[in-house]
Amino acid sequence: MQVRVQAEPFDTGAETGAFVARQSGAGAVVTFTGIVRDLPGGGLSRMEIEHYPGMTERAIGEIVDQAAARWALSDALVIHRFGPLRPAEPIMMVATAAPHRADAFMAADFLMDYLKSRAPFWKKEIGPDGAEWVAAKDSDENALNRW
Amino acid sequence: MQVRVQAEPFDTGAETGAFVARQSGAGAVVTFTGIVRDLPGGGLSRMEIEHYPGMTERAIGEIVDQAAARWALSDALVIHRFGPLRPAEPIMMVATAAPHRADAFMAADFLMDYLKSRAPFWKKEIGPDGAEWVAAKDSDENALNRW
Amino acid sequence: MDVLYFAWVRERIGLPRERVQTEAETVADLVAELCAREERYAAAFADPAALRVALDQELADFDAPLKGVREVAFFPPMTGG
Amino acid sequence: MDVLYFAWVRERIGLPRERVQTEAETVADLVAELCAREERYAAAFADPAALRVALDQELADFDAPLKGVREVAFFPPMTGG
Repeated sequence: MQVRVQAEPFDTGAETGAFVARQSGAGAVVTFTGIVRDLPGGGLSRMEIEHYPGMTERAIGEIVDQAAARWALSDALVIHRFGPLRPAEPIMMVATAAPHRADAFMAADFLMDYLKSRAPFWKKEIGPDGAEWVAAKDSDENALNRW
Repeated sequence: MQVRVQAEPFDTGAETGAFVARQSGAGAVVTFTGIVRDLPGGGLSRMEIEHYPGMTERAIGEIVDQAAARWALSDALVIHRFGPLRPAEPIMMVATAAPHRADAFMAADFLMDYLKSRAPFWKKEIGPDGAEWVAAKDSDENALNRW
Repeated sequence: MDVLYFAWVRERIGLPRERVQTEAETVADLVAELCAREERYAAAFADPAALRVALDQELADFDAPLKGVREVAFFPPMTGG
Repeated sequence: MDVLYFAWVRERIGLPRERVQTEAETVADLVAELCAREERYAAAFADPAALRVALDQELADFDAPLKGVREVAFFPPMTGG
């Protein structure tokens, strides 16, 4: 299990390739990559992600532990960036490996729902009308009730 | 949308990187990679995948069309190998891109369930006790009822 | 019409495809005709519940009509992915 | 104790962290104390339902006791992922 919180960009392809290559015994790998989207009307100049150093790593670690306790995972990876990001850049990724596909899928889906609403990150969008904090969605909070 | 049925190995990392890079407007990319697992007691020397040329591409295309009709996908990729494969080699991969994560996750999960039981591939395992066709699992057929 | 066999159906019958002259009206009729021909067909088709059939590359049922069909394929349940 | 602020809570209060001397027994008591200090705190804490709190880096409720806590953090609902 590996958790990385970093300002530096990461290469989704290289991370996925390395993750698949280091598995032994896994029959299934699922990855999720979150990407900076432009504003609905366009013109996003950048996204700024703030986080809570110390708590971030701890919160993600606890979420990964929960996933590992609930599903037969052979490995998991979480990478999450902070600081300034440009449109179309990857924000974060999750990878899960398991003997069977259902575990890999459910664990990745669970990790995303919890990272979204329980890991201390806050997104701010800087566009043509200035800077605005992204509001949490009820649908994201409600998604936690699935688990 | 892209479907490739091929004997040649593919590089999951490179495919994932290229898929993420070619998205515009997607906020979420999900990938699934299926990997050749060893036999429970070990000793798998290779897996042979037989398929039905012509029907394979058509069946996968129809499954991808169904996924695109049900979820807000901006892109999808399916790669499936046939012929001889070694343990730990990727057998196939699926990638989905969507504005939001729920669509990307559900479409990838759906694609996997249908590819597993409705695309004309058959796996044979060659191990210490000879060659054996992999039996379809009831759980795989039942998984289709989820959709 | 062309009749194709895959996986262990192919192995039991001993060939991947053949051209069959038939007046069979349905898939089930064709299966009965083939089984009557030789023991290896009877062995391959012994348990129809373990088999799937495609007509012109689309999955079909055993009671589907063969009229107009050019290619029939028999195989075990798929195990892709 | 150390009190930390993130995102728009930090912006409204105008600083990322400060050391606070307090006898407050619960998070809610601490919030009331801060609000009484200056308008910018009252503005930041105007809608407690829009806020989250962590005690020593674990999410907590506003009625949680502060005894033994070294670090309190206030922030809006998270928007990671």
